[in-house]
This record gives sequence, C-alpha cells and structure tokens, in this order.
Amino acid sequence: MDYFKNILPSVIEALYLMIVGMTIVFLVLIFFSFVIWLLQKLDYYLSKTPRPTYTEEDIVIENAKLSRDDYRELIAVIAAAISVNYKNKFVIKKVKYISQKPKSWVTSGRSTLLSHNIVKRK
Amino acid sequence: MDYFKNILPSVIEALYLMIVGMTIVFLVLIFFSFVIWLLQKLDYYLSKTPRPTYTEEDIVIENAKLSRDDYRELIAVIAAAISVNYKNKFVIKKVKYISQKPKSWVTSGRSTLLSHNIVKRK
Amino acid sequence: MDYFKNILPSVIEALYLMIVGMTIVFLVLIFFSFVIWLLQKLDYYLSKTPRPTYTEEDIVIENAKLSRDDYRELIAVIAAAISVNYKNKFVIKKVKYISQKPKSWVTSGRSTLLSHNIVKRK
Amino acid sequence: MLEVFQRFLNGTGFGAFTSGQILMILISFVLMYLAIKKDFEPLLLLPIALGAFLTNLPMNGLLSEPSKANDFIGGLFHYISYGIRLEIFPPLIFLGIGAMTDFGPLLANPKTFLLGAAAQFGVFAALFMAVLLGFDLKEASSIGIIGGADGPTAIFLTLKLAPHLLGPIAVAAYSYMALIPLIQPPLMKLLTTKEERMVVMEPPKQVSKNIKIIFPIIVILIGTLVVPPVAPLLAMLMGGNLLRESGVVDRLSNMAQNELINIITFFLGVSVGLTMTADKFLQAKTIKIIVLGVFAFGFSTVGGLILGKIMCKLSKGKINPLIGSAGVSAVPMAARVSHNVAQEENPQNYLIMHAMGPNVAGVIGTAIAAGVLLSYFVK
Amino acid sequence: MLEVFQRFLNGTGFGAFTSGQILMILISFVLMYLAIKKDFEPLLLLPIALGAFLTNLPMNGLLSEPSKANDFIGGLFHYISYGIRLEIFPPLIFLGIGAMTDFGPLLANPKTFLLGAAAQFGVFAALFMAVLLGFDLKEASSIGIIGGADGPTAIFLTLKLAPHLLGPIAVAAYSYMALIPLIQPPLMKLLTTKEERMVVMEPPKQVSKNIKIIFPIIVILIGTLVVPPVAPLLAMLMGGNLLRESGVVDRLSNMAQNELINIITFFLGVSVGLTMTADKFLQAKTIKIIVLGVFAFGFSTVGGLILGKIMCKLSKGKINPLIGSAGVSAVPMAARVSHNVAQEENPQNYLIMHAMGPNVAGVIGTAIAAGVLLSYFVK
Amino acid sequence: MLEVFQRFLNGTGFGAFTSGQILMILISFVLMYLAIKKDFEPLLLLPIALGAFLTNLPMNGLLSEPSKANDFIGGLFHYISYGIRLEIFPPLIFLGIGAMTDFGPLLANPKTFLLGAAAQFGVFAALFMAVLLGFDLKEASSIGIIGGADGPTAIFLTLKLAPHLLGPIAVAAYSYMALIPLIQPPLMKLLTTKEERMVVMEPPKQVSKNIKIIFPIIVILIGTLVVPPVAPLLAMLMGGNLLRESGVVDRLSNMAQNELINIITFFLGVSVGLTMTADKFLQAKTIKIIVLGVFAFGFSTVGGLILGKIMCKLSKGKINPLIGSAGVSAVPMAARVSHNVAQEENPQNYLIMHAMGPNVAGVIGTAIAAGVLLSYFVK
Ligand code: NA
Ligand code: NA
Ligand code: NA
Repeated sequence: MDYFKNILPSVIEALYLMIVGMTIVFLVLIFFSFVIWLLQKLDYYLSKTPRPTYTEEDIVIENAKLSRDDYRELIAVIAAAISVNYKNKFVIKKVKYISQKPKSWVTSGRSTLLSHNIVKRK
Repeated sequence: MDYFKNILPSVIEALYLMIVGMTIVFLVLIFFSFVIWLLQKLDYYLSKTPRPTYTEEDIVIENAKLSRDDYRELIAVIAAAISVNYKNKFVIKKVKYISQKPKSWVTSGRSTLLSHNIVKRK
Repeated sequence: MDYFKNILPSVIEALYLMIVGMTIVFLVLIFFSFVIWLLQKLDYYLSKTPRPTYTEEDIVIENAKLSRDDYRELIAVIAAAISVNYKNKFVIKKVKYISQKPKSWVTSGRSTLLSHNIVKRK
Repeated sequence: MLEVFQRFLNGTGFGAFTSGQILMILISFVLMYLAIKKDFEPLLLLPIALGAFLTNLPMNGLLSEPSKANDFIGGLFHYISYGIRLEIFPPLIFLGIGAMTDFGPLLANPKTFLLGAAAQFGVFAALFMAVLLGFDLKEASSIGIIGGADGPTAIFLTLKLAPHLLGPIAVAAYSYMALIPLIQPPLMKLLTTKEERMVVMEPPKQVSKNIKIIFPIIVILIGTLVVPPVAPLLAMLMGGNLLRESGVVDRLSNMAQNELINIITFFLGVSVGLTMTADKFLQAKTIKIIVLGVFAFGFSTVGGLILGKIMCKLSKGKINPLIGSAGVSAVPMAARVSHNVAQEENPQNYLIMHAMGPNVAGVIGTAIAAGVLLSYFVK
Repeated sequence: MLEVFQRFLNGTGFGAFTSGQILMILISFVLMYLAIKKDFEPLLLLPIALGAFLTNLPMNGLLSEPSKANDFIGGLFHYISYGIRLEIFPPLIFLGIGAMTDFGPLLANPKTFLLGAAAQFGVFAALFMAVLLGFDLKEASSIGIIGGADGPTAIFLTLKLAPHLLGPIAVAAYSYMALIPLIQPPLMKLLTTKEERMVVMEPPKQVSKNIKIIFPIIVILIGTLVVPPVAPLLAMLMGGNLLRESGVVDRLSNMAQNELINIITFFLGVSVGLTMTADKFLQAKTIKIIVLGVFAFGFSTVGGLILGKIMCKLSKGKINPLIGSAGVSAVPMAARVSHNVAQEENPQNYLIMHAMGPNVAGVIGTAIAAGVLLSYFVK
Repeated sequence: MLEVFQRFLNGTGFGAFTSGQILMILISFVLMYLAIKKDFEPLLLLPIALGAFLTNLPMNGLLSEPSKANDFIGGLFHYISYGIRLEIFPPLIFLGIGAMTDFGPLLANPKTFLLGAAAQFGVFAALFMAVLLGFDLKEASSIGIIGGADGPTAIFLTLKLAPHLLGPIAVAAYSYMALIPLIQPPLMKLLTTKEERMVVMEPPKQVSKNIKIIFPIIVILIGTLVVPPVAPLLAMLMGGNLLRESGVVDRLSNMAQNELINIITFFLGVSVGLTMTADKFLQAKTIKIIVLGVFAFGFSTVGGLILGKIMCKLSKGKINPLIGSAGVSAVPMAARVSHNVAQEENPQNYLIMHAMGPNVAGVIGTAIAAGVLLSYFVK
C-alpha cells in the first residue's frame, strides 16, 4: 500500500504524459497528412491531369529490386541463360531490369514480399 | 577619398601579391612542364622507339568508362541483347568491355563527353 | 667480454621466454585442435551420418571466387561470349557461377591458386 | 624459469571468472543462436551478442579507460563506443534507413499517417506500466519506446534518459521485432472480424516526384520545430530520404544505404553489447523490461488495430483494419504480417503496399513520440 | 495536465523563429532547387543546402557545444564538423579526386601546363578587387580563390584565412562551377577570332606508364618544397593519383574514388551548410562575395584565353586558344565548354582531350596559388 | 615587392633539406619501386612508402602538433595517425582478414594446428638473437614478432612495446612476406628428402557449418582467457570470421572485407610510413632489424618443417612435411610455396588446401605468441 502511495505522483505524471504524448503525436501526423493532401490537390490543379492509379504489369522472370548484391543473381541468370541456350534452346524469354526505385505499385509490393522470402513463388 | 587612403597600403600589397603569386605559379608549372618534357626525351632515348600517337578506333556500342555503377547499364544491355535475340535475331554485333583506364585518346574523349550527356549521341 | 656479461641476464630471460612462449603457444593450439576433434566426433554421433570427403568436380571455364571486383571479368566473359557467338558460333559451353564460399575442397584449392596467377591455366 | 611461468600465469583471466560472467556468456550464446539459426534481426543481434560475449571475458580490456597502467592507451572499444556515448551512431543509421525507405505508399494514401500515430499507444501504455512496476519516469520512458519498434530511436532515447538500461532495452527492441510474426497475428484475429479482414482496398493514386522531394523537408521543418530534441534523428532520417528522392545524388544515397550503415551497424551493435556486463544485466529490472517489452509491442498493435477498425467504419469498409497493426514500424515486417493475415482469408488480397503506408508512418510517429518524451525531460 | 502541456510547449521552437532564419530557410530551398532541378553540382550543393536549412531551424541543437545542460554530449555535427574545423575533409576529398583524375592529356602535351597557370589570374585579380571593396587581405585571398574553381582548395584556404566566410565562399565556388557553361562562352567568343576557334589540333604522343607514375611524386616533391602549407592537399591529390597509376592497388584506388569520397562529401557539405546561420550569411559581405565570384571566374577565363592566343601565335596556329579557358579546372566542365564552343565552328573538331590538359593543370595551379597565399600569411 | 618575395621565399622548404632526408626519400623510392614493379605487398608497402616520402619533405607539417602557430589545428595525419597511436587500426584490419579467411582447411584437419604452433619458433629465436645483438627485451620481442609474418599483429605488438621501431619492423615484416617464395624453398629442400616431398595427402573430411560457427567463439574465449592483452586482435579476427561463417550478415561481412579494410589499410600504411623520419630510421638498429627479420622468417620456416617431418614419421608418411613451412602464415603465400615445391617433384600433387591448414593456424599462433610476450611485460 505504501508502495503505491509512493509511486502515485509518478503514475499520475505518466498518465498525463500519455495523454499529452498521444495528442501531440496525433496532431503532428494529422498535420503531415493534411499537408500532403493539400500538396496533392495543388499538384492536380497545377498539372490539370488526373493522377493515374497504379496498374498491374507483366513481369516475366524477376522483379526483385536490384541492390548491389543482387548483380550476382542477375549475372547467374544471364550466365545460365547463355549456357542453357546452347543445349536446350529457348529458355529465357525476357530478362527485365527493374530500377532500384520501383515504378509500379504492384511490382513494388511483389518485390517487397519476394525480397523477404515469405510468399512462395509459383 | 579617406576610404581609399585607408585601404591604399592593402591595395599595393594585393598588387604585389598578384605579381609574386602569378610569377611563382608560372615558375612552378613551367618547371613541371620542363621535367615532363625531359622525362619524355629520356623515355624515348631509353626505349629507342618513337612514341605512337593516339589513333581512332572502332567502338561499336558503348565506350563509356565502366565505374562500379555502370554494371547495371552493361547488364541491362546484355540482358536486352539476350531478350531481343530470341525475338528479332541479330541485334548486338559486339559488346565491348573497356577498362577503367581508357587506352585511346579518342575513346577517352568520347567517354568524357558521353558520361556528361552534353553531346547528343547520333 | 664485458658486453656479454652485461647482457647475460637478458639472454637468460630471453631463453626462458622462448621455452615458456613456445610451450604456451603449443598448449593453446593443441587445445584448439583437441576441441575441434571432439566437436567433430560429437557432430558425427549427433548426425549419425559419416562425413563425406571432398571430391573432384567438373568445372568448365572458371572457378575463381567472385569478389565484387571480379564481376568485371565475368561480365567481360559473357560479353565476349555474346559477341563471339554471332561471328564464330559455339564458343562458350558453360559459364558457371561459383559462390563466394567455395563448397568443394578441390574448387577451393584451384581458386586459391588461380587467384594468384601462379599456376598457368591449361 | 618457473618465475617466468608464474609471471605469465598471473596475467591469465581464468582466476578472474565470476559466475555472473559465465551466465552472461551463456546468454550471449543464446542471442547468437537466435540471430544465426532463428534469423532474429541478425544484422544487429549478432554484433550485440558478440559484444555481450566479449565484455564478460575477464580482463578483456576492450573498454578500459586510458590510464598510467596502459600508457594512456585505452581499449579498442573505449574509443569506438564514443559513437554511442556521444549519440553519433543512431542518427547515422537513420541516414541509411531514410535513404532506403520509400515513403510513396504513405504519400499515396496520407490517411494512413493516423495509423502510424495510433500505433504509438504501446509506447505510452508500457511507460505507464513501467511506472507501476517501480521504474522512475526516465527509465519508464526508455522502456516504453521499445513499443515503437525502431531500434535507433530506442537507443537514442535510452542513451539520453537511462543509459544504464541500454543493453536490455536494445536486446528487447530487436528481439521483439523479430517476433512480430508471433506477437501480432493472435491480436489481429482477436480484434477484427472475418469481414473486416477480407476488405480489399483500392489501388491508390500515384504520387508525383515533387511531393516525394518536398515531404522530407516538411517533416524536418515541422518535426524539429515541435520536438527539437529529436532533430538529429529526423534530420538524418529525412535527409537520407531527400538524398534518395532527389534523384541527383545516387552516389551519396548509395553510400548511406551501404558503406555507412554497414560500418555503423556493426560498431553500434558491438558497442551496445559491450555495455551488457553481468552486474548491469543480471538484475530484476532486466526481467521486467523483457516482460514490459512484449506489452509495449502488444499495445502498439492494439492501438493501430482499433484506429483501423474506426477508419474502416468511417470509410464504409474501404479500409482494411489489418493495416493498422503495421503502424508498429519494424519495416517491412509488420506490413508483411498484415498482408499475410489478410491472405489467409482471401489469397487474392494484396495488402502489402497498403500496409507499407502506416508502416513507414510508424517510424516518423515513434521519432515524434521520442521527441515528446525528451522535450518533457529537457532541462 | 495543463502544466505538462505547458512544459512541453516551452520546449518547441516556434516562438524562437527569427525573420533572418526564415529568409535563410528560403535561401536553402533555392539552393535545393538549383541542386535538384538545375543540376548545380548536386553532390555538394544539396548537402550544403540541407545543412543551411537545418542550422536555421530554432533549437536544432545539431552544433551545440557539450555543456552541463546536455550532460556534456554535444550536437551530432558538433562532432562531425571537426572534419572541417580541423581541415581533415578537404584533403581527403582530394585523395578521391586524385584517384579519379587522369593526368594523361596533360602529360601528353606538357605545354598546356602554362594555360593552367594563366587561368589562376582570376584568383589574384579578384583578390585585388576584394581589397578595393574593403575586405582585408586574408578575406580577399579566400574570395580570390573562388576563381580557382576548386571546391576543396577553396574550403581549405578559407578555413585557414577567413573561416567566418566559409558559407558564402563555398556556395559561390560550387554554384559558379555549375554556371561555367553560361559564364565562359561569351568571353571566349569575344576574345578569339573565328579562325582561332577553328584550329584543329594534332593528336599528341602517347604517355608511358612510368611517366604517369613519376609525375605525382614530382608534384608532391616540388610542390611541398615551394609551398609547404598546401602539403596536405598536394599529398592527398597526387597520392591518390599514385594509387591510381601504380596499377597495383586497385582496392585502395577504388576506395578513395567511392566509399571514402562519398562519405566525406556528404559530411563536408552538411558541415559547411551548418555554418550558414542567418547572422553570418545575411550580410553585405555575402552579396559582395557573390559578385566578386563572377569576376574571379571571368578573369580566370580571360587569363587562360589570352595565354592561349599567345601560344596560338607562337606555335603558328597549332594550338586552339579555346583550350585556354579550360585552365579554370572545374573538371571536366570547363574542358567540355572549350570543346562545345569549338564544335560550333567546326563539328568535326574534337577538342575535348586537348582541353583536358589545361583543365587538370588548373587543379595543380590553384593548389600552388593557394600555397603562395598561405605561405604569405603564415606566422 | 622584393620584400613580398623575400617573405615568400622564407616559407619554402628548400633551405631546410638535410642529407638524411634526401637519403630517406631515396629509400622511399626504392620501397615504391618494390611495391609497384616487384609487387611486394603493394597494398601496404605503397602507402608506407608514400608516408616515408612525405615525412621527409621539409616543413610538410603533416604531423605537426596543434599549437599557437597553427591556430591549434594540427597536421592532417596528426589526427589520422591516432588510429595507430591508440592501436585502433590493426584490430580493424584483422576484422576484415577474419571475414576473408576460411578456416575450413584447418578444421578439416585439426592436427595441422600443431604446425601453426611450431612455425612460431622464429619469433622466439629472433627474439633471442636480438638480445644477443644488444636490443633490450621489449625491442627484441617486437623484432621477433616479424617471424610471425602477420603485419597487423607485428604493428600491434610494436606499438605497445617499442613504438620507436615501428617503421623498420613494419617494412621488414611486409617486405619479407613478399620474399617468402625466395626465402623458404631452399630451406624446404635442404630439410626434407625427395620421398617426403612426394607424399600425396588424402582429401580430408568435410567440416560442418556448425563447427565453423563455433570455432571462432572458442578461439576468442580461450585466447582471451589465456592471453588477455591480445583480446582486441583475437576478438576482431575471429569476430570477423563469425560474421562470415554465420551466413546471415553478409552485409557486415562484406563491409569488413572491403570498405573498412581498404580505408584502414591506406591510412595505417601512410601513418606507419610517416614515422620513418631520417633520425629514427637511419640508425644501426634498422640494419640489425632487417637482418634479424630474415632469420625470424627462416627459423619459423625451419620450426614448421621439423615438426612436419616428425608428424610425417609418426603418421607413417601420411603427412607431407612441406606443409609445415606454411605455418608461417603470410596467407596464402606460404601455402602456395608449399604447393609449388611439392609440384616440382610430382605435378599431380595438389598440396595447396592441405597447406592452408597450418597457414591459417599460423595467424592464430602468432596472435597467441604476441599475447604471451605482452602478458610478460604487462605492468
Ligand atoms: Na515505430
Ligand atoms: Na583551378
Ligand atoms: Na603467423
């Protein structure tokens, strides 16, 4: 009982801190949200063209983001392609290079997943 | 008027500094020039072969210096080559790897230009 | 003569240091040797499968470890392959990518040698 | 010669071993096991474990102060760990993280900022619980920030408010990040209905390059004005993002994402681990912190989910509440968890990029929350 | 609770904003715009602009001195900017530049050394003009060196002679470098005849590997003897070049050209930007420096061109005087300008590699000029 | 104006040149020649030579202490060489070497540990000889360690015991490493019979991943307990190896093997070279050290070979004694020499991987030997 009497001031302070803290965090992030919404409106009025939505795209072999380390993979794929070609014919249909900043929403999502090996490739 | 009287000593000092400074810069760089000229004479007498001049060379696709970042480009080119091949046949004639230290005067000049995208490629 | 009298204590200390030093170095490294031997016994009893010995493998073109700098070489090889192909037909049979941590004893040995250009390639 | 041997033996560390050190070494082995075999954030946990192992070897001298006994040459990590003592490493890690982060999904759907705010609930809830358990306010704040699931922010705050708790807090923060796929799904299923989990969200509008460039500048501007003490974190995080989005300084952006962050990560991790001496780590406080950490993560998840449910209602079912739990940052793990839980109900539902919005918002949210706490305690 | 809120609000920076800071922030936005949208040397100007932006946010604390108020833990850049205060960063940037520079074109045609000397005229001419405008000799020297068009040298010299002018001088140096394609062509056309501009130069002889290896050693040897105060610049510039030309230490040469220069460039830029506080930058001096900077570049261009014309005469039309303006270093921009102006008259005239000679000579020339100035003021 | 000229001339370094400096500059040229043209460990010898060249230019100021004369801004390498003065660089180099080293061949054949121990004989033999030549025990220990053929260990030990001998010892260590293909074969042929050299060894069993992970931990544990003073070396060497073998932190392992080791190698080399001033290097001691260095390498080779012969006998001809000389580390040069000498007798005999065992064991052996010496002298 004494224990709680001792920490009571701190507990109240912690409670206040929670309320003030969450309020400020929300205010700041709502403000960011509002500014971005405003900028996008502005962007729209300035450019006069509606923003396109992200659409699905064809990605044939690989859409992983290519970080420096991934060259190996790509090189391996290309090497394999060459090698295989002289034996089996027609293996690779398309090796596509996708820049580090993914352009498409879908691509981006897929690469995020793939790069962490959670979803099995089909 | 007073202003100029005040700064006059500094102005004269600056003038002297200009004369002395330019003289020393010229002396040092002329000396370097002379030493290099001397070394080249020496080099000639030691090797007994005339130094060849830089000559034009055939460069088919790309002559850009390959820095680490340029692998992407080359890979993209190769990848494109493979991909295209199985559709259109015969696209790439020669993909040439040019080492980081350009050997030819002409190549070197071109890559300097290309790498800064000022001259349009034809 | 005086010189030797002066340094005699140091000489004796150096001799002791040699005996103690070599003893400790041996003790420590023998201990490591013993622990590894023990771990391998343990490993064997736990896995119940005999450890395979390293065996010879087919390596067709290149088995050098690929450090980041070696991409150039591989790229050059691939580029060459493509280029040559459209002129001479059938040059590369297999370009094999070997990971940085060599899996095979033999491969490993070869690459250690190759990477220092001591043994001539045949 | 025996004398020489004796003199040598006195210098060995066998005699100095304490049982606390042996226990700590075993703990460091457990951490190594988790990092290597269980893939628990190995980039940080393996260096931390290495540091914890090293610091409990008797007479290792890695942290020894310069003194007459060592000719005023201190231990190797006496110098390197200035990087944490002077709070230099965490912001530099954020420089790399900023350069790696694509805020596009957040900017495409700015409403998801709110979820990143709601997921800071665990920070303050755990703070409150820590006070109940007897921690003072500064310690409690450092423990609460575990719920933000942002390692560098947690380390930065702890260094300022409760440096003696650095070891357990860093270990908890990084371990629980790895445990997010275990901690979150039960709470997500408990708090949402099957219908809510099946909501398929519409693809958002694209974001212009200009907005991506302006965004980091706004965050630095407003963030630094509102919570000046986290200026280093925000300046580096969003400065790194500016390098990325500007598109004209790839050399610098790649440097921040590779060389710099790799070098700093290793030395940060080992330096943190080296603080985990037996006397500091083997305390009742450590157990409490480990327990409070789970609650911090849990409450953050709950905060995000509840706001997610509210937004689902208000938007008439256009927002899947599962993306709320992704506000717990731990980029991109929490977003993947949202995605995976959604796919259990509907395998055609690709929620991942929608969840990336609150996910990256959570990083900013935690930095702001840390700023609020630091502002409060500033002298 | 209101008290808690109050205590928090006192910590925010809104109240502390001054109009000078707001103006400086707008200036930093202009610099960002130039760097990102106009490609004005973004590798340096973007970090400088970021620093200028950060330093004018109230209470940012990035440069705060260690004191009791912050538990003797200074701001992040209090520590990092030791790299400029102790003059460590500029020579290290030169290490990378040296490793990137091919002095081959200069060695193939050693006469072009003279053009690199003549193009230092702007340094001393601007120094003279600065004295006329009331700057003292040390300030004037720092302003003059803008005409050398070598960022690291300008920063190195200014740190020694007039550190309070670092911001405007660095901004002027890097901005005008980006403006060389606008500044130089009118002067080039004014001072040369159509015939001179049409001169096609013969391809030079090749340079042996040995000479390329010996050259950096000679420059260090003679340069350090003649102007000891720039030993760090020359040692790193030509030491880096030795790493390159030796051909046996590619690991080190690549390190200098990539990791090292990228890391240093970012922190150098931000550190320079952080010196641009409102009180230091918003002065009449800054305007004067900006104006003097143009003259510095202009006079350097004129100096190179006039010697170019003389050499053209003396060589009976074998040297195209347009390569003279390339002595203003700003590698390889000035050389490209020479090439482009020549091509306007004759599209078959490939002048670029001939212009690279004076271009790289200009880097050495400016270092020597800086050395003369430093020697003069040495105690 | 003459006065201005005069004032400038006083600042040049020509007058201050001494004959000792000129001789040292010529020596630095010889080192450059060996590094560039003869491929003598150029990664270290070229920076060392560059440093030796720079430090003997009069008034170079690269190492000048902060003082009133330079506004308390010291020379560039006054700051950078804290990396050697505080013994930071050598362990960091070992981090990279550990990450590069595959201990697999050693673990596959743990008996070869003994050869790595035997090859430390040169360390103590040269120590003994150095005492006979009049060096004191600490100097003699630093000289002896040359026989370990491990640069970073030699530099680390010398910094602690005899920093005034750093230059000659580093030069000797790295030069003789390059000369191993000349020093070892005659001794190998002298001490072994043709039959012994023709022994073909059986391929060893494979090593499990787990053992490769546990091994570095054991070495740190035992090594630090037995010889605490080399904890930084062992912790970084085997910590780097742990990064490598864990397989989960490739980013960190690659960082250690590339960025970090490259940056540190350059600055370590130059810093070592800068200690080679005429007054320190041009002494009778230097000649003695150079001579003793050959003996150190020779005795280490002999030690390894003799134990190799004994093990050959005891194993009834299953061990080729030539792999004994590979215990002199200098990875992988000594192992290649073993291989090549074996191939002269039998071109089908691939000894290289068997020789890699003692080769990497020699690195650990030398670190332990250094630890014994340091323990002995510890206060
Ligand atoms: Na967070
Ligand atoms: Na210049
Ligand atoms: Na050794």
